[in-house]
Amino acid sequence: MILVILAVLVWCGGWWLNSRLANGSHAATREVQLLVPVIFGFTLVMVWQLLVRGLMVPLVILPAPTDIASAFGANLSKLWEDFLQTFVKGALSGYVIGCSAAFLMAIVMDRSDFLRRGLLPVGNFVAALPIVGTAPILVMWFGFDWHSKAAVVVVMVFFPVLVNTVAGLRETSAMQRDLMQTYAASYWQSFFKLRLPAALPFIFNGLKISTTLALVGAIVAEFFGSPTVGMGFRISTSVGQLALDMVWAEIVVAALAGSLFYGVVAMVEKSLTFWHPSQRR
Amino acid sequence: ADEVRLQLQWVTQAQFAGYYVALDKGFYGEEDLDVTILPGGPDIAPPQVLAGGGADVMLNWMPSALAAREKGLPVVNIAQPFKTSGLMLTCWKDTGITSPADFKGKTIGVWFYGNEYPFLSWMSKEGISTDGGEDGVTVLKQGFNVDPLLQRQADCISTMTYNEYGQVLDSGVSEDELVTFKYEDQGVATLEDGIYALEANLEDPAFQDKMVRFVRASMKGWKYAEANPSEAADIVLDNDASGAQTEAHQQRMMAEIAKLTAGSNGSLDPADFDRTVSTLLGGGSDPVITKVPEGAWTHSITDAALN
Amino acid sequence: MKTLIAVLTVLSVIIAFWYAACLPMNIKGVLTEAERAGAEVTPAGAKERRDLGEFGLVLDNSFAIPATWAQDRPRLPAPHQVAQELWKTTGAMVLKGKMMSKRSLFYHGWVTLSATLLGFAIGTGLGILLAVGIVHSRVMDMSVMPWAIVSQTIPIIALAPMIIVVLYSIGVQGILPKAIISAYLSFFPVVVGMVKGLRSPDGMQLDLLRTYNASTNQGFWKLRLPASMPYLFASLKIGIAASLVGAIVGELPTGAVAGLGARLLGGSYYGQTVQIWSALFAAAILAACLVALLGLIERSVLKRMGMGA
Amino acid sequence: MNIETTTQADATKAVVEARNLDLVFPTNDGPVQALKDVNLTINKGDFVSFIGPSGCGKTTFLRVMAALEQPTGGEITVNGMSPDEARRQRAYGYVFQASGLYPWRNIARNIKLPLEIMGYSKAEQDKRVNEVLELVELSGFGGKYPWQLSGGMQQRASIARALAFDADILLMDEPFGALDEIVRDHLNEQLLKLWARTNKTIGFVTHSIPEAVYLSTKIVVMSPRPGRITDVIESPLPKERPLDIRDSPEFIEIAHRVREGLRAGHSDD
Amino acid sequence: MNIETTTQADATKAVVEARNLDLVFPTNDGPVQALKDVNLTINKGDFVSFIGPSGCGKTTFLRVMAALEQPTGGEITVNGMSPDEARRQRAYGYVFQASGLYPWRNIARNIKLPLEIMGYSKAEQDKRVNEVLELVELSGFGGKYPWQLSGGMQQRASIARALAFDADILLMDEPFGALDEIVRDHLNEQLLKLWARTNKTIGFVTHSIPEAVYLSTKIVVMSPRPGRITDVIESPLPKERPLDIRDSPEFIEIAHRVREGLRAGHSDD
Ligand SMILES: Nc1ncnc2c1ncn2[C@@H]1O[C@H](COP(=O)(O)OP(=O)(O)OP(=O)(O)O)[C@@H](O)[C@H]1O
Ligand SMILES: Nc1ncnc2c1ncn2[C@@H]1O[C@H](COP(=O)(O)OP(=O)(O)OP(=O)(O)O)[C@@H](O)[C@H]1O
Ligand SMILES: Cc1ncc(C[n+]2csc(CCO)c2C)c(N)n1
Ligand SMILES: [Mg+2]
Ligand SMILES: [Mg+2]
Repeated sequence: MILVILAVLVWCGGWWLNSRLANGSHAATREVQLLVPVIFGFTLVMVWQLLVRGLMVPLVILPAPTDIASAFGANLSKLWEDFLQTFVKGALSGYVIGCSAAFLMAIVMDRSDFLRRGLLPVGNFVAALPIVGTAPILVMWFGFDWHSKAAVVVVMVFFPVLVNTVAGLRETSAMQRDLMQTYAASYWQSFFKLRLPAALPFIFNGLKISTTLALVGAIVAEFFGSPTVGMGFRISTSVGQLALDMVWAEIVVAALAGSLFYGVVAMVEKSLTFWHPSQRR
Repeated sequence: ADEVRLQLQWVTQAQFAGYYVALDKGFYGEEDLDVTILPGGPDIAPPQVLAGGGADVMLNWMPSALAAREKGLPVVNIAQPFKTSGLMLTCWKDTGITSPADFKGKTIGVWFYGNEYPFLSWMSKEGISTDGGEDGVTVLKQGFNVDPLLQRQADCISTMTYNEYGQVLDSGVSEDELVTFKYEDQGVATLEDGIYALEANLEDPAFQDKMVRFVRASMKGWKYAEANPSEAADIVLDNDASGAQTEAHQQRMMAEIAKLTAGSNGSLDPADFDRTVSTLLGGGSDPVITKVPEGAWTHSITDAALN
Repeated sequence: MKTLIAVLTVLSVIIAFWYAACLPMNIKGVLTEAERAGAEVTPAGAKERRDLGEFGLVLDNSFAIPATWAQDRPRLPAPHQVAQELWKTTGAMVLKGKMMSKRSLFYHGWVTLSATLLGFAIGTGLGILLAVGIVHSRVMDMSVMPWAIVSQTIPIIALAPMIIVVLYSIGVQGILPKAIISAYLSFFPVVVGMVKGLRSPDGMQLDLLRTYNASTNQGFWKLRLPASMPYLFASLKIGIAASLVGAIVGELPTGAVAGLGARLLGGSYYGQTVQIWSALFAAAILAACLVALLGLIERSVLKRMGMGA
Repeated sequence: MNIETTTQADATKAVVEARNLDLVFPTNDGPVQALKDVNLTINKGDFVSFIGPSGCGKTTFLRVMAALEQPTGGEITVNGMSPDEARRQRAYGYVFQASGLYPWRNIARNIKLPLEIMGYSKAEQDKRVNEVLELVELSGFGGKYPWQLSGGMQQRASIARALAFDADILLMDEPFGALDEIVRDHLNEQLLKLWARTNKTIGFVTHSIPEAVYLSTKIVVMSPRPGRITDVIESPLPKERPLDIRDSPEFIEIAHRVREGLRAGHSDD
Repeated sequence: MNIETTTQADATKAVVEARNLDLVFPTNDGPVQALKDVNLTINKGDFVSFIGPSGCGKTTFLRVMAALEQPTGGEITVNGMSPDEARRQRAYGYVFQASGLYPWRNIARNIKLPLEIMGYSKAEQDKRVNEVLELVELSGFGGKYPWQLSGGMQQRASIARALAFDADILLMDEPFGALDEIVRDHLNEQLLKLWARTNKTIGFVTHSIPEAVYLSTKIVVMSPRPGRITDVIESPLPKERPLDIRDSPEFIEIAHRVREGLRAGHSDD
């Protein structure tokens, strides 16, 4: 009971500290902007720990953060192998293939109004397919190793990138296009000098959404068959053994990898679209 | 009536016919029980449901139940309607496999979720590594269908005599194209489909009494199903909410299941338990249980139920 | 009209390609079956064919081509097989008066839909609330937003069984656990879109209200909320599709009893590819209908607000 | 409302009093001094024009008066209180440099916006909307949405919005910038009439010298970097001003003085 | 390039010839006649101003000349060929009504844009950028991004962009709209000098009567709905024009005639 009360206190304390920081005079500095979410996360983890211990939640339902941390520490090499298999081989390769394919497709659709009209509705329809369903099919087609995981990722990221890129390539204002007309610029000249830069904010929107989809897709696909390594494999088998601390350790890896991936893409975005109003301050 | 929630470990099928029969025929009602049967699936770990209070009893394979026990969830086997194991490996004959020694260099699909331990134990008994390569087997985590075999992504896959094996045959493969290895015959069988409850609950006499009545009615259901397999299959079909099961398949499954339950009156044979434990402890590195479990089963319920 | 022709053309190309793809995809299975039935197949023996190219096999055994579109459990079912299965489990059921039978996709679709809608309502409500909080409170903006992103990097399918068990243990069951998973997937697009939308009024529009000395409340109802409408609808469309995926994922750990997810999984257990594909298409059609419905609502709302140019 | 203060302000007639006003914007590449040492008194009923090169701080000064910007130094009072207090008493009507109509409201409802916020009754709202629509010659367009109107009509609608409620002080930031000469002349006349009738105090930013001279009782010439006031010209023109007053020698003389002041500001660059 | 045609055009000196030009925009609520029966000849070296109320078709006519819009009736030739052929020979420099700089390029690289497209060498590009930046008094701002400049500076940068390459025909759509009088006067002078030096043909849209009269050899007055030419005034002013020419009687007379033409157009409404 004391622990539960403590949890409430920790929560209030964290919130109070953050209010002070966020509304204080240094709120705009980089350190504070990093510190605030970190404090929030830390508070969350503390509350979790205290509640799990205080309410004596069994390990097989929800492990405490300390349990997860020790499972994490004890299985570093396993986690690393799983990470390589699922993230590097499955998610990353699928992401690269899917995004490039979507990009090329977007250019084709951009060049042909007919294809764009025809493909966009179909694309939107296909994008609505629940991947959970495509995963068993793709595992059946592409085998148990990472190829099928990459295929699932390709399917998942393709449409968000395609739709955003197509929308982005049409984002130029009439005046900007007319300017190119008066220069009698060729298609590729106006593509590289006008439409691509103007489309970048949109393309990155798609790329950012896709980062989270990629990892989740690769993990989910492993539930439907995999070699004996991989984050999804480990999660599903550990659930069977009720080794929930290990499950959560993998989830932590997933969250770390996913957030890092997102962060990297967001940073590239920032450096390439610094000129866009949403990036200016 | 007393409420009992039973967590199955798979979707509604004839594997669980005894319980559906007991429900349908009113055997539970006769014992003044109000039983709810909760279907399972690959995403459901019955021990977890039990721990969360979502069910009062569960069906489980013993490896998984013992693992839960070691993880700090004290579940106890209170009855064991299944005497023999239905687990086996099914291989293409044209791969040249005739005995376990031929597994070297082959790809084998195995169910995980705790079911891999009998397999690992078997392989270590045979002296075959499970890390792939020339002298070992390549292990795949098999999903819950027989595609890997049919698509020839694997040379052998795990099947249950009553379910997946039938599916392989259903897809047009004839029995003489296949070679099978029953875990039972290889001496690595583990107990399947036992009834488990939480140790703490069993200390409560009222709960004990409820379980006695539950086991009694369930066994009555099982024996009825054995005697009337065709009717039992129909009852199962009526209870399948997903509408995915077919009549023919359930009929055959019931026939096979009857063979597995035949030798049991519901009471656990301690010798079977000991064999299961030794198989699990012989699983080589990274075993699912590390020591012989204490108090993992009790006869008190079955003794009372079957007088 | 132009769009219709374009879509039809693209569709027919896709379908033609699909039929063509059935040949290499299914040829091996077809040949094995044919061989069992006693036909002459080159080369003989499934094992010999295992590592051969599919296209070569198709050429060498052209008699087997029609069979690649008529297999019982094909690797890739032909379009008409999927269409037939869809009809059998929808229209035909209605004609038989068994619309809500367990073998009807209307029944399973409804099970999924109800969880989707409830989850969507929860997710949207939560998303909007969070967005309002984020826009009006710096603390929430700085602390919640990064974690909302992190939350989406967690594979929900791994958490789903645990969520269900945990909810179970506190007495929540039935449709609600599924709806919560579906809400988990749909709240994020709504937060992101709504934050963008609520922040879309420019400095001048905000300053105008300041000169009127409008309260925060008035600013919200008269400026921020109407300005956010186009953004809201854009993200609602993404959100409802995500909700549907969530409801399907949520069906798996509830025993895959009923719903489109159960059909998918059931099809997968028994190798019924045609059933998987028809359930997939049913889900996509359902999603498309929901999105279209939202589009209609959007049109009429924006029109009533005078933004439907 | 604070009747006492208002009366007192009426007595002294000083509506706006700025003393040594400074305003520095902190930006990424160092601070920008938008206003430096600005001193200005605006009396009740004045029509004050601000003129000066782009970026000299005209908009900024208007915003400071309306409490939309906080000065970093000096003092400013409006009706004897701080601009923010005056804002809370709803003393301002503000016309922004761009029209800023809400696209989801039609013209009539755009004009009603401030009335709703200030809690006017429904009947009163309708009455006032009709009045101001007539004033800016947009009667009959109340039901149209902003994007159905030309740029000039939108500007007029936004002026109507600022006139619909009884603000003592009207601040207008280049309201007629997007209009052609003929329409502009017409609206200039209308504005003068309104001002004469209501005795509002008006602050008016423009780039056009003739417009400034034609409209104002007081012309404030500003120069940039840092923004400061270089000249304040009290106009000797009578309150009644027909359009052809623009050919009178006084007019031309004032215009000349303004132009000289502007030129001086430019050469500072 | 098609040297023969160019020479021929030079001989007759008619750069633009429009005959009975019609342009109808099909819109949702019925067709809009933007240009009706427009006849106009522009000779080599002319400075033609277009003036008229908002929406009368000035921009549309400029766009037709630049082949950005297709007339629905009548004929137009540029340098003896169709506007589209002329466009492909890169005959045009166009300054749009809004500055239209690309936000992802800094000012210097914005000005380089046409040079890159037309394949100028790196060294030549740098040289020209410096020249035109000086011309519009933006030296030193080449490295800044558009949003870091005030509206007026952006306008000047877009003018510089159109001047950087050797287009025969310069089309400018209200280029000085956002500038104050002083800067405007200065740029007017600069533009006249450039025009005198290079003998370009210039089409220029403005709302300001004095500006039109000061700059042009030919003033085209237009009236709306449907957009048509109501008056074409050949200016008798000499090519050399000091700023104070604006006080000369000829100037005032032309201005008067333009104003009358405009007023007539307005009363049509
Ligand atoms: N929010 C801001 N942040 C930083 N600098 C600003 C900001 N607002 C204005 N400035 C700077 O302050 C100075 C004065 O700007 P202001 O808008 O008052 O000019 P102005 O006289 O209204 O010009 P214009 O005629 O172009 O409207 C300019 O140099 C401008 O760049
Ligand atoms: N793309 C278009 N579609 C439909 N109507 C148009 C289009 N472009 C212009 N118009 C209409 O054609 C007419 C002439 O427009 P134009 O832009 O040429 O006017 P303008 O003389 O340049 O006006 P301003 O001084 O406001 O720039 C207007 O009535 C306008 O509404
Ligand atoms: C979570 C979980 N999934 C599957 C099994 C193994 N299993 C038990 S019954 C059955 C179906 C046979 O047709 C299978 C595969 C398990 N023990 N636990
Ligand atoms: Mg300004
Ligand atoms: Mg125009």
